[in-house]
Amino acid sequence: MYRFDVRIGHAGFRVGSPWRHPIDTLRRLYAGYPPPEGGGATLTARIAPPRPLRRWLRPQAAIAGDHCLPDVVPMALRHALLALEMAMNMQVALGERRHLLIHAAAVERGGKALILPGESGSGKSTLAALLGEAGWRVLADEFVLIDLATLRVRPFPRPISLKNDAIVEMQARVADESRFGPLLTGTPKGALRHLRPKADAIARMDESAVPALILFPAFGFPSDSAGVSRSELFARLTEGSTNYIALGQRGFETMLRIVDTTPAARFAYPDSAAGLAIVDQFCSEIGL
Amino acid sequence: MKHALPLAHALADPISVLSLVPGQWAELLAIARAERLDGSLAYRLADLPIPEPAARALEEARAQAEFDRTRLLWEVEMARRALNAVGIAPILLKGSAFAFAGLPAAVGRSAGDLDILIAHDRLDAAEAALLDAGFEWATFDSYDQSYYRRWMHELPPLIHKDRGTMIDVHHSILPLTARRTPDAAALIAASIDIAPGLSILSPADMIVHAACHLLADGDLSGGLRNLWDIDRLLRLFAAAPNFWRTLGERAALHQMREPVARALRLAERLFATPVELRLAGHDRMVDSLYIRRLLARDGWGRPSRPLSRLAFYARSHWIRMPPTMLGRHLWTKARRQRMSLSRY
Amino acid sequence: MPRSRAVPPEILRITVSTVPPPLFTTDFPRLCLTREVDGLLLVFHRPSGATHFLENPAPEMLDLISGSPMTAEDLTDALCERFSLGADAEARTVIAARLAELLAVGLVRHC
Amino acid sequence: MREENETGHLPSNAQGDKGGKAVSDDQLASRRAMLRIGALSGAVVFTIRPGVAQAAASAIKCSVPVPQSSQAGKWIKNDGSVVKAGTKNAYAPPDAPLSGEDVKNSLNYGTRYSGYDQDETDAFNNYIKKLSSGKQGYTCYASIQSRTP
Repeated sequence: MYRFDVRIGHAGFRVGSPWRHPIDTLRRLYAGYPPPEGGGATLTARIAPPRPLRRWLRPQAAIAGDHCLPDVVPMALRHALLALEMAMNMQVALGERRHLLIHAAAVERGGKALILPGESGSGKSTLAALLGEAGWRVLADEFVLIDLATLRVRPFPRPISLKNDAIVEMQARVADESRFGPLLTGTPKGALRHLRPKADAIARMDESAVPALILFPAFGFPSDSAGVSRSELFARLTEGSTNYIALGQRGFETMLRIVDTTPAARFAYPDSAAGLAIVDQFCSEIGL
Repeated sequence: MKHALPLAHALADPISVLSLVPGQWAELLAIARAERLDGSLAYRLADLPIPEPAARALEEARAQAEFDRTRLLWEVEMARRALNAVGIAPILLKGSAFAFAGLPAAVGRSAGDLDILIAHDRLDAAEAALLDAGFEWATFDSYDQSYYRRWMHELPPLIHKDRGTMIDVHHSILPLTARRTPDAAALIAASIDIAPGLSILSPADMIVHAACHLLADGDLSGGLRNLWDIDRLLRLFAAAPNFWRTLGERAALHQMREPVARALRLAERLFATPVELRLAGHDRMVDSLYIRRLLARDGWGRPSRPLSRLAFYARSHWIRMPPTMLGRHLWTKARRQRMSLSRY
Repeated sequence: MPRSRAVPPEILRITVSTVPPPLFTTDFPRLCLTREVDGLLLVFHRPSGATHFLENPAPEMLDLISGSPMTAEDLTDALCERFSLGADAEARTVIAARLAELLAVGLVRHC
Repeated sequence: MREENETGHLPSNAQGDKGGKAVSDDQLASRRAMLRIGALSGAVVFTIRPGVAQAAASAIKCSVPVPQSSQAGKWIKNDGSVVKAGTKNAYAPPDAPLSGEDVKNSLNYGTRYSGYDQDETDAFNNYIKKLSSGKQGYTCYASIQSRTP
């Protein structure tokens, strides 16, 4: 078993693979991340051949670890990096019980967090990546963690997974080639490439932020925006949360406080420049 | 860690974790999670000075166990409402019985499905009531359906269409094809009312059922957790007068003397459970094979010892079916697997 | 079987009508956390751990039977009276359907 | 979306008017509507179920009014344009805003809106596809379309 230990925010991972290459790739992608606190990881994420033969012959990587879902389709070994990332995601999505998870990206400025929820294709990752190069600190890509006690956003700055057109766009904006992972083509999500957040986002991964604004992006449409009602906000945030139900009453109370205290809106945007402009406009309106 | 012995030690003797080095916590947690004993472990270690990251992981395991408990008790309540309406008072089995009765085996126990036992002649009524209450068949395969109905000790599993939870309705505690035939009517007759419209098995029968579940019905996967249940139950029940004598009588009645004896010996060896030696009998050479299989889990949480696993898998079929029937069953399963593969 | 054939239909009807209609009761609001949001009632139900949005008239129905258990018929009457509406057959059908929804999620139960 | 759709819901402690005040048929009808008596379709309990697509909760999601609230009384022609009531090949608009979830299913899978036939559904969808920025329901439509089905 090849192994790489890493800390991302509050989570200490032990990542394992029977193949060497995926671990080497992962280690390069996570260059600059600290090791787990006190030297001890508490979450195991790994990949494994679905059958012994698949280690060598048309090799495939199945997602495994402490927490996993049954019947996840294994991937071709050339997509092992994606499989490892998904295995790490799975540990958080299914195991996290100290923070409320919101399916969203988030960025921070001046101690205040802008939360961008959305399903894949909404453009949330791309926007977070763009904002991360434009004076904001990337807090999270896939999972925004809300501390149940303080209601603050706990950074979980994983590399952002860029898809399809967003890859070229970010390559043009990020000069440091070493921040990119390898280009993966033909994945279930199309072309995919990871972008490590700026060093500052990693160095400050223990600095939490106050949720200040929630914006639901919709990419690929002429610019517009509209309010989001409290009931819809509650429904959408819980719908995308993998641990809301498991947190029981604490989850309900935390979600209610977020919904009560955080302004929310949705907006449509045709391209990155327009998206950034709308975000700026919203932020200046609420003094963010 | 090459096997799950450190987990067994941690459960039986929590102080043993104080000698772990930081890097070993990930291994212990991975093994515990894979064996679905992380919640139980978390409660056992609750008061110990443990490194901060591991302590937080255990806190999360306790939160998860608390959620599991709520969900399971709610399933009990919804099943009670559905079945009481048609005059059936279900007998809770395994985790739901432990949780509802507040038995020590419930502490931190991760909840799976709801298992209940009802009289064979009320099966149709129970099935209709549960379907009416929103449960649906988990399997539509006609071979599975007819196989269950003809040979198994339970209805095909039902899943609730909204809650996504599963209920297993038993009318006995071993398949009808198995070598041993526990007395289902006696289980029901000796059951104890615990709340209006709900019962649990008597203490001795509960141990017989746990031994049955561990040794007479399946390939020992999840066996460590089943054995831990037995340890927790015995430590409580053993204090009652005449418990061991009653256990011996009930084990004999249900043709389960040998599995109960083995379960006692295995619990004693792994968890130092206090057991009555006369009932447990002398150690057998073959016990070591069971121990080996129960601990077949490496520090990455992976199943290990493939040969031991295979042997117990083969045994599980052997003890559940006569040979000609086993052949027919495996043949149908294999053919079906090939058919589904050819679709891709 | 021969016995049931011997029973005249009138008697059967009487037998049926003497079975008391079921009474409904609820944990609400005792075991619930509630909050009004945009005219809907958001309910966290502790025993099930489930969160529900309730639309009218579900909160009013729960409110009425939380006082004392009621039959579907009495509940319809009480609800319609509260809103000065006639309790007609349609109202009974709709309230019965709403009760079924509340029974399905466990907020209401037979007692 | 509730805020676009302010058909005042009664607070849960609302009392009906006691006393002998005369109540008009319209008021009675609207009260019946508020209580959803006379509307057997749909549900009054929406249970939060994370992680699964849930059409049931559509009532609390965004919605698309057809046509704009400023165009009350107008009909929708089969090509989606908003026309005078009674125009040939045009249909009366839906009574209530269409839920985002229903719109998504109709656009992606061709399902019909409950209570409307295929021609009406097509006309409403053509109207929705023509929505441009600044129109009511537009961002809802955009958020639906930008999500991969």
